[in-house]
Amino acid sequence: MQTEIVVAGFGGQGVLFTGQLLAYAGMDEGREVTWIPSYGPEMRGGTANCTVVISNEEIGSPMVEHPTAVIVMNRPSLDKYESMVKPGGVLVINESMVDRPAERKDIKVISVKANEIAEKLGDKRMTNMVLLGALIANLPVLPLEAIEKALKGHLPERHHKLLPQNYQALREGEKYKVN
Amino acid sequence: MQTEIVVAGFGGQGVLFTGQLLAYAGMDEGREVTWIPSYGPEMRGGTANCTVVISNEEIGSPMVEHPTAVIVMNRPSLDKYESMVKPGGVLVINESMVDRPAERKDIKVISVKANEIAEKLGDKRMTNMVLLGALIANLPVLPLEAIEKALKGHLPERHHKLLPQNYQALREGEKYKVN
Amino acid sequence: MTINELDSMVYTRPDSLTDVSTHYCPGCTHGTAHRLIAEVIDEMGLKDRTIGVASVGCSVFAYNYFDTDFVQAPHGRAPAMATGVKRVYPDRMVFTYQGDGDLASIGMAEIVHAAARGENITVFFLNNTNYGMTGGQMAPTTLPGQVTTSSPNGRDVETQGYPIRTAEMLAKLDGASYVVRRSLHDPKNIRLAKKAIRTAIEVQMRGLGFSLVELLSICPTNWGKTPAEALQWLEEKMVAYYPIGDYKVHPAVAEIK
Amino acid sequence: MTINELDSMVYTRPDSLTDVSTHYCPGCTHGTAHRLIAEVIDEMGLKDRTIGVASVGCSVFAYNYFDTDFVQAPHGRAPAMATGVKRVYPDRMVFTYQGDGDLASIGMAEIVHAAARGENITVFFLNNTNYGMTGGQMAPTTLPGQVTTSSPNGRDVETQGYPIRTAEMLAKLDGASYVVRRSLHDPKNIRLAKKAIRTAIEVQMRGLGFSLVELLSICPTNWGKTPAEALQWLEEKMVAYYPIGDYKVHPAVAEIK
Amino acid sequence: MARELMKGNEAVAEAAVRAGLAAYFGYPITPQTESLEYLSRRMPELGRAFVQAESEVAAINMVYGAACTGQRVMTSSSGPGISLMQEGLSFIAGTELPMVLIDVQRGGPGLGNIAPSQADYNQIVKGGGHGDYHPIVLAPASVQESVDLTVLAFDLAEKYRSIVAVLSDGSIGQMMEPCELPPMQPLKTSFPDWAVSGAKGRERRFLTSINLNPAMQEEMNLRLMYRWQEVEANEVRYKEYYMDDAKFAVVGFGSTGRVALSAVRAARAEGIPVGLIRPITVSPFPSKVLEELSKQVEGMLVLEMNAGQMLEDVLIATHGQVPVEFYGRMGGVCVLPEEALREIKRLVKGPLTTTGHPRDRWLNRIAKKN
Amino acid sequence: MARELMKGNEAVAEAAVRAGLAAYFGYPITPQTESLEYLSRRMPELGRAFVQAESEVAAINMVYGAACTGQRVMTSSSGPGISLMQEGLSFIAGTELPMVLIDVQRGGPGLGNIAPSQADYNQIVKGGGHGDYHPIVLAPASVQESVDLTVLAFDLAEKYRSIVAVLSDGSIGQMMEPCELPPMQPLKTSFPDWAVSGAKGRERRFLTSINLNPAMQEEMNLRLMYRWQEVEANEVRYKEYYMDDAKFAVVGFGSTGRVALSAVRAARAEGIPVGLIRPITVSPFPSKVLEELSKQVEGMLVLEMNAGQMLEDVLIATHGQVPVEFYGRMGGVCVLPEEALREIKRLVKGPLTTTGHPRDRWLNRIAKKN
Amino acid sequence: MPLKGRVVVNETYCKGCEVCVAACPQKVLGLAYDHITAKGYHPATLIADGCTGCGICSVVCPEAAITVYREKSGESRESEGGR
Amino acid sequence: MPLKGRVVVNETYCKGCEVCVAACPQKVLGLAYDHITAKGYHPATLIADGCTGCGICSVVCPEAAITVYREKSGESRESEGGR
Ligand SMILES: Cc1ncc(C[n+]2csc(CCOP(=O)(O)OP(=O)(O)O)c2C)c(N)n1
Ligand SMILES: Cc1ncc(C[n+]2csc(CCOP(=O)(O)OP(=O)(O)O)c2C)c(N)n1
Ligand code: SF4
Ligand code: SF4
Ligand code: SF4
Ligand code: SF4
Repeated sequence: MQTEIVVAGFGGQGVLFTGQLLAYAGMDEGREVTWIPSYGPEMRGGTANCTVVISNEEIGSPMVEHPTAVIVMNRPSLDKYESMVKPGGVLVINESMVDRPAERKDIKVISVKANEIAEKLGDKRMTNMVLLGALIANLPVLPLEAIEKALKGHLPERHHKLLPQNYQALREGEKYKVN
Repeated sequence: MQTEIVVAGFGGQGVLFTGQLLAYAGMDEGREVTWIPSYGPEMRGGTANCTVVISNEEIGSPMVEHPTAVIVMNRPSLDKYESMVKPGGVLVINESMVDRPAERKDIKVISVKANEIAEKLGDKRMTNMVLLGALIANLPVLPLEAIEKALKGHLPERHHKLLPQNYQALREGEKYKVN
Repeated sequence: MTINELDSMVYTRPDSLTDVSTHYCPGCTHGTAHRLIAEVIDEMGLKDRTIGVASVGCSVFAYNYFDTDFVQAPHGRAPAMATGVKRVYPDRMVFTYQGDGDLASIGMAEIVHAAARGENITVFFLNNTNYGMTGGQMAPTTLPGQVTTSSPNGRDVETQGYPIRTAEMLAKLDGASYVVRRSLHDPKNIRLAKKAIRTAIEVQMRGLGFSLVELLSICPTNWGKTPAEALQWLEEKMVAYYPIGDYKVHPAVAEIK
Repeated sequence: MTINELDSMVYTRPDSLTDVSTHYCPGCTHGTAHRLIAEVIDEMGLKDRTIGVASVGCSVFAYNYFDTDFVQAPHGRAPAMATGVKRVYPDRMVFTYQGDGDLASIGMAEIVHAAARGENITVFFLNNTNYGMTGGQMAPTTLPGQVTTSSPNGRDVETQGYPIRTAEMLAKLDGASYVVRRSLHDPKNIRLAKKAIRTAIEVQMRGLGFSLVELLSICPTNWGKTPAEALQWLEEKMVAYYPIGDYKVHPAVAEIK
Repeated sequence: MARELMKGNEAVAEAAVRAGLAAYFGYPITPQTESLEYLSRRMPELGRAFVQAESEVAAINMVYGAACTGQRVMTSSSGPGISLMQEGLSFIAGTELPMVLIDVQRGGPGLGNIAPSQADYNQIVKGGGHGDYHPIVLAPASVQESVDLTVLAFDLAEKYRSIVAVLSDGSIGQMMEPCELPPMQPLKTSFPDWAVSGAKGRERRFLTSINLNPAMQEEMNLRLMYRWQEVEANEVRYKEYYMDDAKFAVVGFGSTGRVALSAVRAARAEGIPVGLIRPITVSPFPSKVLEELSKQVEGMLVLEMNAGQMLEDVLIATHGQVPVEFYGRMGGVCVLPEEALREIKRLVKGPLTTTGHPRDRWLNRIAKKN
Repeated sequence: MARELMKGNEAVAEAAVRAGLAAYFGYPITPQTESLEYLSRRMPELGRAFVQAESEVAAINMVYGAACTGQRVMTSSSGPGISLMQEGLSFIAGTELPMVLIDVQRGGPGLGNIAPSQADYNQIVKGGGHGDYHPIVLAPASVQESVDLTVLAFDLAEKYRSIVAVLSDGSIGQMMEPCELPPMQPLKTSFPDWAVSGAKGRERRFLTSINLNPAMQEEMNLRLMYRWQEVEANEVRYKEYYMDDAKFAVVGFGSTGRVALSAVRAARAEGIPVGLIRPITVSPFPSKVLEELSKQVEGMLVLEMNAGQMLEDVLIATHGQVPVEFYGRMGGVCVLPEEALREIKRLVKGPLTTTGHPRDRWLNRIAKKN
Repeated sequence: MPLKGRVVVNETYCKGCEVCVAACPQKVLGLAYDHITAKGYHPATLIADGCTGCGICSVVCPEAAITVYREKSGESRESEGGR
Repeated sequence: MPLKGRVVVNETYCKGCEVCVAACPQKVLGLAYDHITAKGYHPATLIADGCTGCGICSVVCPEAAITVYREKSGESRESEGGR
């Protein structure tokens, strides 16, 4: 059983860290994982994305044409990745930064005004956690607790005071479970 | 018909020019020719040698294991080249700089105290011409006149005053015809 | 507010910049330097006689932003490439645009020799004390004690060497006609920088030989500062180590202005 | 004349030279420089703690002549190679021996950076105004108007650039502790050269950083002169362009002697 | 030992440290820079030598100098930087010195881009520098393998007085994967009898790559060649997957070999009898293995992120005994498992031939598609 | 026109001048320096650009700059210098610019020596620089051919926007032979529509080798490959000697091909039915020709002054259809006609095989002799 | 009477770096927090009256994003921002 | 009383460059035109009396070919050629 997840957005939106969190959580749960990034020429701004593979056996390719799930954090990412999601897969959209609905009908689409939610929780930087919560709620790959554990284990010590807020952001996202 | 001639000695003895003269003379006589040098690390002093091939048809290799004729201008050159001369070939030795006789019996050996002769003619730098004269006298490859013509044609203008002396050096060498 | 037909335009984007948004980080003074050079090219009417040479660094895509002919050099080799261009077209304006890693590290031989040859080109040398494009490593210009991704405990001069004052060093070469340092940290210095850029290009167009303008610049992203903080750091720390000034002004150049 | 048992030996070939005849041309001062360095190594007792770095040029075979450990660097890269050796063995005496083509042309980046890093090595820089080994082409040090095989009409500074005064330029670097120029054209200057060589090595052994001795040298073969004429040309022409002197003496070095 | 999630470039750096790396010299270049950054902290902390050189030219020559002492030394770079090292590498080969080179390939030629590629295979394997010499080249396909092969690289370098290159690419260098690090080895304290150190208590030594006497230089060339024959005899490494009953074989190295594994699995799931050969040493190339396999299988498919470079080694090894097809992506585009699977199916469907060049067939095929 | 006795290096320089060379940039290195020296006088006298660069790195980048103008430009060097040019060459290839490179090979690796060699075949032909690109490589065997191929090199460079290398060696560069020089062509006055010159009266242009978008970079890589297929289709050149009725074939390029001719003649004189194929373009390699011949002859002998580099191209071209044997000299030692003849006789005597690597057989054979 | 000016920020170029905001002697520039550009930045904008058209913002703007206008009445005076 | 010295030229090294000949303040050095060394040079030699053992020849000799002796009597004085 192998699950591939792409996280895509602007640089600075926490795209790469979101993916790493999934990878850490997967590894800590005893699964095989890979995380691989890709970015544009910009040091700041520009686009960034990463692919995470979580599997029960030795992982072949760390990249795939058709990922099981995608989180898009801005409009260019939606345009690029919508068509790639594997039929039956999951697409999580940050509605705050995307001004059109998804077109695919053969996948599960979850739209979340994540910026607004994060800002309401007091920190725009938690947008990615909201979206990750929404993904986990709709993709049977890892329990939310694994993500929380990974967050605690791999967030630099000096940021630990932000943990409760992050947990809350994940829970807010989790509410977007779609059937 | 192909003739290969090696000229070998110290740098500064006019080794390379002697070879070039043969090449010019050959070319001017309408033959195919090649001239190829080889030298050690020293900019001045050290050893130097060159191989000239004169032929009636397109020349293959510009170097050979067993040249038809060799002029050796010092002892190290004799040690290196004596054994290489093609059986029946010609070996011209500058006796002034070589303190042993040749050992080969299957080749024509001509020993000339060329330094002394040149100094007697007034210029040590003509040693090579003496030896060349001796070679031409014993190797039916080109007439001496061809060498003289080449000398006139290719010696830089400013040295033309030395031409008569050079001709004389060639003639002195020519006297060492061996049967 | 609407624009009134009767209003006069005090400033607008120079013609010699293309209509393209840059990839530079917010606040990065690479943009400022581009703008100044473009303004001078406009003012001197050189847009269609200019061939720029981009280098490797954040400014590698300079050719996307200048609306002139351009070529793009391997890391550090812009002065050599500019030499090749200039020798074929001695009457064109040929300039290189290089970062401090590019010019003062890997490209040291090429810049010294372009200067020594008195190569009639103009060099714009952006000194931001680090390697921006590759993520903020130590450059030859990194200040003693400065933390970068490859001097994580601060540049230790004992093992990692001393910063190079490039303009001062190049000024020692007979072939160099105009070598100055300016800074991009405030309006006054930006104006002075533009003047120097203009002089440097004049030097070339009059055939007076090698000209170079070192421009103190910021890299807010890799310095981990906001643009405002970065500009202040430049003013406080960099200018002290890299004094603004004229290091070589050939007598013939002094006449220009 | 026979040698009397009672006579004292005033001078004999230094221990740190091997018993090998050099490939240098008659009169070439490469030999002189070798001898002086070997004498200093003898005097300082460093023969078994020294690692030399030969460069590419006529002195490429220096390892045949010095009776110490040696390595041989690619053209111009001796300072980098010496850095590699020195970083592994900080307490050994590591020196490079480089010609002017090697050091000031192709190796410019490496020498500037070794100096800027304050790399604790000693560099002997033989300036003979041309490329000896390859047959006398123009070097960065060739004098204006000087005829070489690649400046057949005399070096034209307009197209071929100006000579580089290397010592003066390197002296501008903070990492350089001792940078001087000496000459090998007469007994007095040879003695002064030896003193400088000694000081340079002392600088290294005391851990004071980068030291370099530029030695004005002759190339009779490619200059088309007898050794005597060449020495005279050096004295008359080269010294005027390349003044003998101390260009950088770090205060800590001044104490040495 | 615990598995850690590490970025390939950092894992390689730490592996080198644990293998006893005494001196590192490098210059930043994406996608390799994390190794240099990591070592800029780690080496000084252990009292070992680290220099950020002024260029790759300087870096390789610092390595050259340090290698002359017989210590374990390394540099790392990518495309343009590796090109700049070619002179130094040739000198190191000519001086018969051990060293480790990490090459994290990116898209080229020229400045190209920073995405993964395998287009520098020929440069590393066939000799980008002048003169006849053969580096040993190890091609990892994962972070763990990068770690393991880096350690092996130091051992082989010493054993054969050879350059050992770890031929990685941007995907492996930038990827994070769980991996297990090797135990910490102490620094070397005894050195071979060719190493320089100052001539204390022994004859002095020198190391050089010049030999003006052609006959003597030829002896040296022959020594290198005979040593290379030994390497070919002893050091070939590769991995086989599903080859026992395979009627078709995919050949791919490094990250492409890994992608191929996904595709082979998918093909097996569809009942296609295909296996995979993944050379670990691309130099020495597992020629004998492929020659043997060419008798077993009906066709081979070579997959690379280039225009068919290892392909030619496959062709030489199989010398017309089996049809070979090729598929490649270039310019930083990775082969994806789905397209690799399509290519396997195409191979199985045929037609197959042993004449003409597989590269031409590939180019003509994709030209039609465009 | 009159034949002149000229040194190879000077003849090449004058040929380039007559082909319309507008700018030369170089750095002295034996055995190539005479070209640079010659042009240091000749170019300024004609008002053309000549710069003795500070290094080969600078020289190739000056060439890069000048090539961007669409003018005819050239550099020349040997082993170590060519290695230093690899980054620049890869950039030039990546920017699709025409240029001519003269490589006068010498013994290596490392500083090696200044005697003739062919050990840089792989470096030039297979790509010493990073990334997928193929220079056109012409291999002259005489001074006259050096002249002719230098002129051709400029034409091909422009036709295919390609690097064209003239792969010579120390013997051809240092040799004097009579040769006929081509007529003087004027300098170009019109330039292709990609060349920079200042944007007067037209859209501005830029030339670069960077392309961060892998898909776009791949397009560029494919363009290079398709262009290369054209080159392979149109530009293969070689010379055949005595092949009509040959039962055996010798394959050798450049000066070794010429030595082989002496040997083949001697063999024919003894009644041995042997012929010679001398590739003029070693890249594109005359693969089709060799493939065809592999049906005609009973065995092939590859002769090189290296450890078997072109050999591998012969193996790929003949893919096991004919037994191939190899003989090489290295380190600046030239193959002499007498030993080439001995090798021909050995070939004829057999035994012959198509398995194993001819290089191994050669090494094992000469090992026994030593 | 103070000069009256206007600035227009081109949102294709502006990256909200606030360098102009800090440099403006009249403190009339700020970021438009209510919207983001296509590149994801809050662009600079006039947030108060009092722009004199001095042009200093355009002198410091790294993106050449600002066009500065001044009412005709002030035309005769040399612009402070002129270079 | 002038010092008395002697020099011995090692013919393995000497290349007859005459630098010592020119430098000798006593003009007692010259080349031995009657023979050549293995490398083909006329080596330097003492051609007259009067060598003071000052050692200047050895200071200038590029080949370190010269060994200089001085009669014991002069030992106490610092050698001029010492360095
Ligand atoms: C030969 C080579 N080495 C290394 C690199 C990687 N590289 C790209 S940009 C850069 C540093 C640029 O720094 P700088 O010149 O200071 O410019 P900045 O990015 O700071 O503007 C490096 C090392 C390269 N492209 N080529
Ligand atoms: C990369 C490279 N380029 C060129 C050469 C050829 N080369 C050998 S020695 C030399 C010049 C040496 O001149 P210099 O350093 O002045 O020393 P000198 O011979 O005058 O003592 C050159 C260019 C080389 N060996 N390697
Ligand atoms: S990384 Fe630094 S130099 Fe590069 S664009 Fe960003 S701020 Fe400017
Ligand atoms: S060529 Fe010149 S530098 Fe070289 S050994 Fe001869 S005289 Fe000395
Ligand atoms: S300075 Fe320019 S880019 Fe920065 S906020 Fe102001 S208008 Fe925008
Ligand atoms: S100086 Fe030395 S080498 Fe020259 S002649 Fe005198 S002894 Fe001989």
